[in-house]
Amino acid sequence: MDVKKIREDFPIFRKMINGKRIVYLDSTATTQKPYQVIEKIKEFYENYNANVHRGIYSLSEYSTELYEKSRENVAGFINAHPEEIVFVRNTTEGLNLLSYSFLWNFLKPGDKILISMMEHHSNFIPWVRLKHFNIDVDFINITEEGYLDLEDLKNKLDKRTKIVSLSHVSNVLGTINDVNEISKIVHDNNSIFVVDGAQSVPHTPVDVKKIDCDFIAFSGHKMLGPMGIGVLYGKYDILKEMAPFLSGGEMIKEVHINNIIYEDPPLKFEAGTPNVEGSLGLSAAIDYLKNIGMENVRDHEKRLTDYAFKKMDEFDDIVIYGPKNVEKRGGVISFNFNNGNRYIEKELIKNDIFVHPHDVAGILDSENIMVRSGHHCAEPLMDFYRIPATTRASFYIYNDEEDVDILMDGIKKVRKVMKIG
Amino acid sequence: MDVKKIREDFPIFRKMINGKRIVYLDSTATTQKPYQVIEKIKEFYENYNANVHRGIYSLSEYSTELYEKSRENVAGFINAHPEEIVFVRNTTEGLNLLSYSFLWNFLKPGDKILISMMEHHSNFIPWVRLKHFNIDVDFINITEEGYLDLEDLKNKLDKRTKIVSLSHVSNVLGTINDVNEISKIVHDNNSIFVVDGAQSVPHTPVDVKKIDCDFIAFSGHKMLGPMGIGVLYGKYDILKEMAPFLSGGEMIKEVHINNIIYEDPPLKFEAGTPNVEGSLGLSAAIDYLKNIGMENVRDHEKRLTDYAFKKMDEFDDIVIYGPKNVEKRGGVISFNFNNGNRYIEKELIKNDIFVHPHDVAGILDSENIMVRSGHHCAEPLMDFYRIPATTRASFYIYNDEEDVDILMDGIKKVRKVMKIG
Amino acid sequence: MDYIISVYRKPKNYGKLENAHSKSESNPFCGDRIELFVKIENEKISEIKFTGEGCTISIFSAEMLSENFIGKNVNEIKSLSDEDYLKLLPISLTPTRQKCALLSFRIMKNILRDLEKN
Amino acid sequence: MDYIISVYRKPKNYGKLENAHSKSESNPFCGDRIELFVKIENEKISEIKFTGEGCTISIFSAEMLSENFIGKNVNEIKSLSDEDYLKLLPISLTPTRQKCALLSFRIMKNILRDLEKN
Ligand SMILES: Cc1ncc(COP(=O)(O)O)c(C=O)c1O
Ligand SMILES: Cc1ncc(COP(=O)(O)O)c(C=O)c1O
Ligand code: FES
Ligand code: FES
Repeated sequence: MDVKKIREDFPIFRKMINGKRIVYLDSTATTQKPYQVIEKIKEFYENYNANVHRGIYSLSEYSTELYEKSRENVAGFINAHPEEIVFVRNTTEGLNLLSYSFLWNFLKPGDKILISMMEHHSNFIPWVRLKHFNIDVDFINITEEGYLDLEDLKNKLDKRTKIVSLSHVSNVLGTINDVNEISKIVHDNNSIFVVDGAQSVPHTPVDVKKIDCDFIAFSGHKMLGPMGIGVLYGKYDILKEMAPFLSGGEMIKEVHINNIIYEDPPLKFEAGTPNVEGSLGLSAAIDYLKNIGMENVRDHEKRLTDYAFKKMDEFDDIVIYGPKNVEKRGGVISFNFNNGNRYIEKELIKNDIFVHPHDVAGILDSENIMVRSGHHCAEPLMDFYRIPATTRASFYIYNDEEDVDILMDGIKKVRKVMKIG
Repeated sequence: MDVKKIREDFPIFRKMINGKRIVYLDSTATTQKPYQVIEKIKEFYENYNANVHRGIYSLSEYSTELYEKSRENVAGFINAHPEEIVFVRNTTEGLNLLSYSFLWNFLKPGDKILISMMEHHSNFIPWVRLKHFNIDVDFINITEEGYLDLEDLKNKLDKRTKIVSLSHVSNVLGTINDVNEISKIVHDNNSIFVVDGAQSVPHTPVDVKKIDCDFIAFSGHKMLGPMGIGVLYGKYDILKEMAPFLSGGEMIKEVHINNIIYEDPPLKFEAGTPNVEGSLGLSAAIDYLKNIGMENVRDHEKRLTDYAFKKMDEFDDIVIYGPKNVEKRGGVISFNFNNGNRYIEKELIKNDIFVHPHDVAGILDSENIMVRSGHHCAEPLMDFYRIPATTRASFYIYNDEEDVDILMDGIKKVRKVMKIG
Repeated sequence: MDYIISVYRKPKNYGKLENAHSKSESNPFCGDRIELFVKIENEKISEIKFTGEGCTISIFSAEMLSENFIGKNVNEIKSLSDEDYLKLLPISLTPTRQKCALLSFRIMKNILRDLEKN
Repeated sequence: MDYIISVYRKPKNYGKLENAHSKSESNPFCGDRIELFVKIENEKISEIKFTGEGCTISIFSAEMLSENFIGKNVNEIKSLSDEDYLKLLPISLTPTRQKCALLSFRIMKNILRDLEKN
């Protein structure tokens, strides 16, 4: 993989701040965009913009065709059928769609939902909120190293368990959960298996048939696509039975005062004017990724993670969260300066061991190194490790060993400025 | 207003199909985009793209600033406070947000909601669906000419009526509802007044303080902005009391297993990665409109409508729906060929009077004239007039008298091809 | 075009049939509805009529269908794909208008499918 | 920067006060929490201490606040705006880090506001 050449496709990397290039290590939050995606958006608005569906004139017909072609492209990318692809705004909306729709005609008081301690808030709050309707939510434990505890999953699965919703790849720990195995366990219990694919679909080949998950949600902006577009995949037979979520224009066959007939999936779930621009941008992003090959993306990130791990070994007071085994984790590295301890003592400022992640990020930023610091929308996980926050560096196709080296220099600077070690 | 010059700002109008320019008369469905909006999107992705909120590095700080500046711009445009501006995908999502949030902690079985016969499906289905929870929905009548029947509103308002939700401007009839007056009536009854502003905010000055509405929803793509961004304005004191709708990242202060503390409005209602691109595009669109002046936009459309009315008078078998008085209607003209009758007899093909709107649109399209045909997501209104559909031409700042003239020639062609009149 | 309009204004097979297989379906795109009446003798279509409302294309297509299919073998019709059917029509259509044209063909197919099931 | 870090590592006024007005608040941006203890005599600040956890900026700011405000008149502090306060600090900050710096100032203001109410 020729990262230098890939970087040339991304206009933002031409930018210099204080004479230095940007080292962008926050793709877990959102990715940068290649010109192929940016130009596709421009091209659409300059040539084909029109509202889709039910328009008889040529622009509208073409716009509809582009929108549905994007859907096909997305479907192919994860080995689904186009009718199983619902366009949403982002992963968060996809998961909320499920929680609301299930509440409408599937969940009953006393039913149980299982999630885990490593979930992003977006796969946490929508389910926990259902407690308001007397639906139980339980949390699958994780091990100290950051693996999902499969025994705990098995113990907590019971007759009441209607849904199990888990992240494929953790956005903090990098852990790759064994969704193929989990899918079998969950289905043996006749529960529905929802996958939060926000951190997997962009980074590794995902085949919904192989996983045999019932749903998977992901965000366009985390895979080179524009903001404002995301995807919810669902098995057609289940989508068909589900209650609509948002309602309004486009998602109906007929509307009368006393009778509303909804469209079939996926339109049933796409109320109002859709984001055609977003779908096209996402489709262009998928083309870009397919061109590289998702196996190569995964290999590249594995290699970089391995390289970074070796470099970081140098500093024995740094603790890295999540699996040590690069086969079982993605290119997300959360760490703290804390004498190598995962758990952090209170009264932090009383020692010269800990550095607040926001200070780490602030100092790295002064070197144009962009990492994220904070709870990464995974506060329950922070609670588990009894930490206020971590610093997180994450990799994508435009990062290379040089970026890791620059990060290491940045970390040295942090140590110097903060006078630790 | 110099329409020729305005048109130069819109790249799509440079396009020629069969050597002819596009006459775009479907801005009610979605508007075209000036280069100022398109370039803003490009500029963002090429220079500032990053996830907002909680990012410490400069790109993220800047992206957050841009996002919040957009919010301020939107707020100023309708005379609201920035904290009262919730970014959503479109009008449809804004109205669904309300119906779901109210269901969560405000509406009780037996409560009543009032909407009208002229509502778009997006301001119809989300409310009607609440019948499932034993919430009543009643429909305010309209007059034959297409005005809202205010006496009927007063009669139907009662103690049980918690919400009245009405369109400001009808997307079929063009009717401008007297929201200032309605607001008083509704508030005298202590009900909440929701305005569907999808067709007003883009076309006429809107001041939420003057209207004194509790909520107004509108879509960016209908006012020169990109797809995938819309706005829900709400009075802060009410927003503050409301239950969140979507939940997940960004909309919380704290999340623990047994305790979730939500953000204050507007963030409370913006779960997941927001569409920063969309907010910027919308803000650029607002700048464009402010530069023209919303009073001028309104005057221009009034003049065009008046001009079109006079021209269409020529054909006495054409019936136009909605108010005749251009002071009381927007630039949306729905019509049918039907001997001047609003109501249409069945067995249409048995006469040479009626032309199916889809045929009208199809023939006009062959002349590059883009109008919409169908039920315009207002089937209950079609039922009211006992018609299957209408043809609809709608105006915006890039349309002029020449467009109307071309439309008239197109209509002549329709008559010739279809051998009517 | 003139031809299409004249067919549309005076479709020969517009009307109902007694004691025929019939089915009514609507085009989800626009809500227009057509009802098809089909008589079959010895696996051959002996008569077709239709009623309903729709645009020029849908009525034209229904008329063409009835004119073309009378006398045809049931299996022959079953083996036709949407594309095959569209090729029978003397016009080229955008995707949306194809739906108009395919409305009567879909009803025809569904009538034959129902018969097979029983 | 060195100065900030050295203040951060050994803030002089870190600690608690008995019989003082106190308040604890967190920075919504990060969840970091600081508790401020303030003693007032004759409308003048006589003592300030603080505890809690936070980033360099927040602790540095809390220390600066306590050093600067002791001896000041209550009304003088009340009249300071956020911008005024930020100017007192010997660093320039991005909007997010301004929130860190303003945490202790906000708590101070809220303590004074509460006193006014009672
Ligand atoms: C009056 C009215 N309300 C609501 C909508 C729905 O807007 P959107 O599809 O952008 O959600 C429309 C759009 O056609 C409209 O005209
Ligand atoms: C694992 C995981 N799930 C869900 C989300 C939410 O994604 P979005 O903000 O695009 O909805 C994220 C994004 O950070 C994530 O990493
Ligand atoms: S528009 Fe209804 S069938 Fe053609
Ligand atoms: S990062 Fe928490 S106060 Fe600065």
